[in-house]
Amino acid sequence: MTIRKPEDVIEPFNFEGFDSALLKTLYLRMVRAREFEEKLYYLFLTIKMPGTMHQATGQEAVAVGVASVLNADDYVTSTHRGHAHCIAKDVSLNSMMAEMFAKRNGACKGMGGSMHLCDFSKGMLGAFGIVGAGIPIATGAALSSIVRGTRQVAVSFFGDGAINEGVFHESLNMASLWKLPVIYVVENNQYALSMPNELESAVTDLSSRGCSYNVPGRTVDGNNVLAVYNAARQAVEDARNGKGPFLLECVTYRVRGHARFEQPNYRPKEEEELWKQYDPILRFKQAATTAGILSESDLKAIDQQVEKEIEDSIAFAQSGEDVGALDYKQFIYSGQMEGGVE
Amino acid sequence: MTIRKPEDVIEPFNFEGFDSALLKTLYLRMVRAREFEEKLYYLFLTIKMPGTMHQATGQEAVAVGVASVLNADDYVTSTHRGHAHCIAKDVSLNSMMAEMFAKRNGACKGMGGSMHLCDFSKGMLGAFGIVGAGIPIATGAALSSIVRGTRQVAVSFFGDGAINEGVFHESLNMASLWKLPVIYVVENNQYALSMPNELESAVTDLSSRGCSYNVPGRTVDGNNVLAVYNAARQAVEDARNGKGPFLLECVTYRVRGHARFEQPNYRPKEEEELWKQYDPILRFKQAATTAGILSESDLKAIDQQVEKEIEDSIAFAQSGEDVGALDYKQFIYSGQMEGGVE
Amino acid sequence: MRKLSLADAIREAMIQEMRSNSNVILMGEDVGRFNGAFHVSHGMFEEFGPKRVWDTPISEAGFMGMGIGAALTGLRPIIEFQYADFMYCAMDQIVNEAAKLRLMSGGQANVPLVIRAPQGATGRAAQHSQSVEAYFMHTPGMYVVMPSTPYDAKGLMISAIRLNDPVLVLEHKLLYGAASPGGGKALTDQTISEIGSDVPEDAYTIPFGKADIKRAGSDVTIIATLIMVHRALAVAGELEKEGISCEVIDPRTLVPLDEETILQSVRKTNRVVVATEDVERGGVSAELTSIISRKAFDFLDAPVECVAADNTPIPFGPAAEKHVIPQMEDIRDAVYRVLKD
Amino acid sequence: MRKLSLADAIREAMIQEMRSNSNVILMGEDVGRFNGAFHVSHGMFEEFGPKRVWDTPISEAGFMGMGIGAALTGLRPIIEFQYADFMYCAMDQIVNEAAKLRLMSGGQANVPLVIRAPQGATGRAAQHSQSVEAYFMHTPGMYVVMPSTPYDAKGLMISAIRLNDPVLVLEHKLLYGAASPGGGKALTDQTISEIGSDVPEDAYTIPFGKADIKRAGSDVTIIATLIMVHRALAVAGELEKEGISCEVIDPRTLVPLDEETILQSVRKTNRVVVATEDVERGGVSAELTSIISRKAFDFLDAPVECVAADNTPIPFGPAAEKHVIPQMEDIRDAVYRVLKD
Ligand SMILES: Cc1ncc(C[n+]2csc(CCOP(=O)(O)OP(=O)(O)O)c2C)c(N)n1
Ligand SMILES: Cc1ncc(C[n+]2csc(CCOP(=O)(O)OP(=O)(O)O)c2C)c(N)n1
Ligand SMILES: [Mg+2]
Ligand SMILES: [Mg+2]
Repeated sequence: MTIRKPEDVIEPFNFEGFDSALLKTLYLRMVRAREFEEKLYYLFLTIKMPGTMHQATGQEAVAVGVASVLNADDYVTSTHRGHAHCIAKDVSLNSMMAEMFAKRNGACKGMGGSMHLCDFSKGMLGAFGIVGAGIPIATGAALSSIVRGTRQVAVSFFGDGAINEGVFHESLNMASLWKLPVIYVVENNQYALSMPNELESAVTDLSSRGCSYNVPGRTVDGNNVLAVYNAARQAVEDARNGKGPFLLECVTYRVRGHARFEQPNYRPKEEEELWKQYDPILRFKQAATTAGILSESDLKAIDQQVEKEIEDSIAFAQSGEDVGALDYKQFIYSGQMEGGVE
Repeated sequence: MTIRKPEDVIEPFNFEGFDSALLKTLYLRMVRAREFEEKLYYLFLTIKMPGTMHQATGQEAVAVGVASVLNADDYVTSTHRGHAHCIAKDVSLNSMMAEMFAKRNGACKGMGGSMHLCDFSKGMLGAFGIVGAGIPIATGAALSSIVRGTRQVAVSFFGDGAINEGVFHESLNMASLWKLPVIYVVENNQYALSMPNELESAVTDLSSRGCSYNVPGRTVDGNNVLAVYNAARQAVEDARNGKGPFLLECVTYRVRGHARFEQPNYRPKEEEELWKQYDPILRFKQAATTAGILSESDLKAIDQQVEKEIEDSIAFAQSGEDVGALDYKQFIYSGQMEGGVE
Repeated sequence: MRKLSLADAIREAMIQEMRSNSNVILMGEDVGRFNGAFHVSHGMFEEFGPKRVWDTPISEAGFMGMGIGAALTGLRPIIEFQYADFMYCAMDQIVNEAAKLRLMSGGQANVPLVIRAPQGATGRAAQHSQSVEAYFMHTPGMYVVMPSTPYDAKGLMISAIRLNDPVLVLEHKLLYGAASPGGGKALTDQTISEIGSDVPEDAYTIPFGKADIKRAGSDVTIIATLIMVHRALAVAGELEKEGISCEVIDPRTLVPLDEETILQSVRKTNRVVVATEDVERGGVSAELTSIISRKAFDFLDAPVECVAADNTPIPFGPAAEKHVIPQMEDIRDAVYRVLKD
Repeated sequence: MRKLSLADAIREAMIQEMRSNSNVILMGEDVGRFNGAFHVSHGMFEEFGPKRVWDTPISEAGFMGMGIGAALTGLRPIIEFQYADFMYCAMDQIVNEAAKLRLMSGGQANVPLVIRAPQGATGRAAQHSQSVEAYFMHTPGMYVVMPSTPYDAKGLMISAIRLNDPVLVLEHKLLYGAASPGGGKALTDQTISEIGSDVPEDAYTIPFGKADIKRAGSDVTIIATLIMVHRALAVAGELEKEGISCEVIDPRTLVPLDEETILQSVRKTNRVVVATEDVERGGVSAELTSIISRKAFDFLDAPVECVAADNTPIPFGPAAEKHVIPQMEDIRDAVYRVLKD
């Protein structure tokens, strides 16, 4: 099995059960994620930006479809390619943009940057720069939910490359043993840096890889936000009701290079061009307008809203103070005991 | 699924294809392993022995059945419970016993002890004290065989507890991707220290756990040396012919405590007593004599030979010099460049 | 007061905190039904049940990461590694995640996590004998605690559980003490002195970063951790008869380190021996020597003497292990050397 | 002679050894078809093919262990970690197996293994910026090599490949140099001086344990590694104008360490600055300070000055990273301080 073609994966849009408010939210989040990153791409090209970034362009339906079924206090762990997950979990664009600029008003006070974005008030426990590292951490958040009896669910997003890290195996076994409420979402964008699926994974049907731990799984069209949403909703509902973990594979495609400026010359241009035609935002737009559920002007209004949000976020970021040389000192240790001073 | 009962696992003895010379060898190796450890048990009780040891009493058919299909230059990695694997791979009792006594004439010059027994001249790359550590190392030995074009096969022995270490997952994926000649032998003695299978593994049918990597597997009666031998022979032949890795589960039972003197009070005495009745040596003896393939006197001769070998090994060990305080200094680095002096 | 073994003291600290705070949980291999490989968690599974005491599979990176996830979301996990040597299996989660999350998140992440691990050489060769403190002392974002007595162990453990940062508590196998209900499981070193085994019943904390002067003296300062504290005290007792007065300081926490107490002593005695069980090169003794040599430069009458393990994986043979690991005579000789000029 | 970048020099070393010895292989993430994340292995997959250059899945512990198994059975693997930070994922295999196998087996195990990893802070925050040498300096059984120039890099790399022991070669990302065919992939620091970029075409070895005096001087000894060598040289150049003569020593290998060259210099200058990028507490600077303070006790006119990273995970914000990582002014100030009294 080589790189999957869109026609092997796509599912038709089925609007049953989606009202227009929800559809607008899904669209809004996808566009936010897209425009946030495209703006960053432009910024990295034109001004001196600190650090690096990995774009999820073309993959937005995965983050948005999954996170949109979660409660505000459900948990998410993310990856080096984490902007879309944050945005889908309603982390503010302002704080994210300011973090990209390494400003004090950034989400992580300028201490983490793109690869460590998080917002604990939104249940976003962190983008992890170590591939796979978030998998056991999300699993632990699910265990915590069980111990505290809160019925919260945890979601771990990770890539097709990350699935070959040992912690995936260890985590799924424990989650299954203890029926933890955790959804493992493997965002299969078909490449791990330069490595196509079939060179990295002996079994490329990634949703079946819970078989070793009795974790059920399912593969969905990751460029169809409704398909992702429905699959995630079922998995989350089951997990919340004590049925244990689930492995959801969302097949998508990494349209850009691995990281800022990286040219993916290890794959055919035609493949890229083909997949671009199955862009998740494009498809959603077409389906929703064709079905007459959302109007061009609905979408346009959202586009404009997002455009303004992004501009505002840049203004917010630029108004922030640069991280100071000594800022970091306050964040190394809390030095505090529970409930107050030591 | 709880602890497996013998009757769920046992396979009848089928002597087809085994001549009496081979049968004698199998018996000899099993008895050697048994008596070596039982003697050690006695020694640990009666004299001051250094270190500790983990007995494979009752599990000898696994080590012997598998290792007996290997060529002398095939590779084996073992575990903390490694005496039987060494003996099955023809490591000398003398050198092993001397190692247990921490003597200079020991297999590892008294530097390793029970948990690090090895003999590179026999392809025994090491018992590893870190659970699971030998799994990728055997996989690398198989890769090496491919690169050098030697058609050697590697076998990794490990326990039902070790299967939950991340390196199991990482190794099987790579072995399958690259069709490496490696056999993963999970010696399922049903406990990892105090933990019975069903508390440690979400899927207790351990031979099926290659499913995530497209590694075929099979479960056999691990207390039937012929069943183990036949299954291993097929797997090794396939691997040698380029068909890739195999996962062989041998179900057996850890008759003794986890380590020297440990009392397994976390499991019912009846369970132990029941399994003792299915002792692999006992069963082999009964079957072979009943079938008239080996005579009582054949077996007796071997028993006597082993008794003498063990006594000799103790004499050998006791004749060795104790490890000196500074011996270790010569083993930290080679400091040598390939092919000679730096 | 009651005499408790160090294992008992740690257990009592864990139990008291688990009783008073339902967010405290214990996870690790065989910590539950089996009571722990060294019986430190004896009776805890029975009292708290499987939702508070988690018997894990052999998946160190996995359960370490789960401990972090649990800590981030309101629990206060205690993670036991069966031997400190196995921490390397979870090194990424400890070093890259647990220790760095607070900073990377700009202070959002709270990581109230205790890692407990028994260490020290006891005849079990290279993979079951290591002293790992230097690796973690060099890992900013976590605390490193080394209790040498039952009294210290209880107070430091309670502090560790209550702190909102990752804390590594390293326990020396030979200090667990025979009074533990594990009986024969708990190992004991013959040279262990008796100090500090009186342990108050109520919960109490010992602040991090406060060294303890285990014995006052005036001629030489011996800084020691874990079992070396006891060896140093034994040596000090002997040397007293020869008219040599040793001050024995136990930093108790390596991170944070109580530099002031150490430097004060050095300014008084002008001579220092550092005794630790970890490997010398790049080890704790080097760090302490560096601090003292730089910050008490004008007060040293002789070079600091490092007594630490030789730079080798720990060999199996008893005579070799004994040579590699510092013994009383090594400390005594170092004191003689440091007093020579 | 040809000028090569450091990346080019390392590649040339690997290629020459792979041509002359069919047992040498390269493994790691994206090292093959992609030519390596920093293009260090450019063209090697094309030349040697998939049986010699292995593109691995993201399974650090797994492929590290496989490298060990390959080394034990006749190959001489070079294992690349994409960033040194990811070595923690394979820490057990490195520390408990690779480094200990020779000793545990009583000398039977031959472990001819090279681990290569790029390190150093380049604006990528806490998980892509670390300097890991101290962890491995503290791990007996392996060598630790830090090449600061293309000339050193080629010679040390060839020695590393030919040695029958595990060798860790740490490469600083900012030293790879723009001449690499990776073009924009290779990062360069503006302060890098030009020394040593002349690299002989033929294969040559540089013995381990021989420090290199990168600049001779008489007033103060600066011991530096990797990029700090270049910062120290730049500082030395400036200070010369003020009449201060700095000797800059690059140990090149931390294990084994050339104590003699270092101590000789200290006996001459009587003043020492140590400059390394790793975290100060328990770091390489502490080890060097300890050795010098003990073994050149009578020759020091001032305390050793440690210039090292602050004790923190590396923060993202550029001003903060710059403050944490030693810069030229930090080295210069340390020289002034050490010359003060
Ligand atoms: C432990 C670890 N190994 C390697 C890397 C380097 N790295 C960063 S992203 C990446 C590819 C990840 O692929 P995948 O999981 O499919 O995620 P994607 O980039 O496709 O979103 C690699 C190799 C890392 N960050 N962490
Ligand atoms: C990485 C690691 N974790 C934990 C241990 C402690 N330990 C040694 S043996 C063992 C149980 C192993 O169980 P299994 O793999 O089933 O092997 P068995 O003892 O049954 O032969 C444990 C937990 C270890 N040695 N290494
Ligand atoms: Mg991917
Ligand atoms: Mg077992």
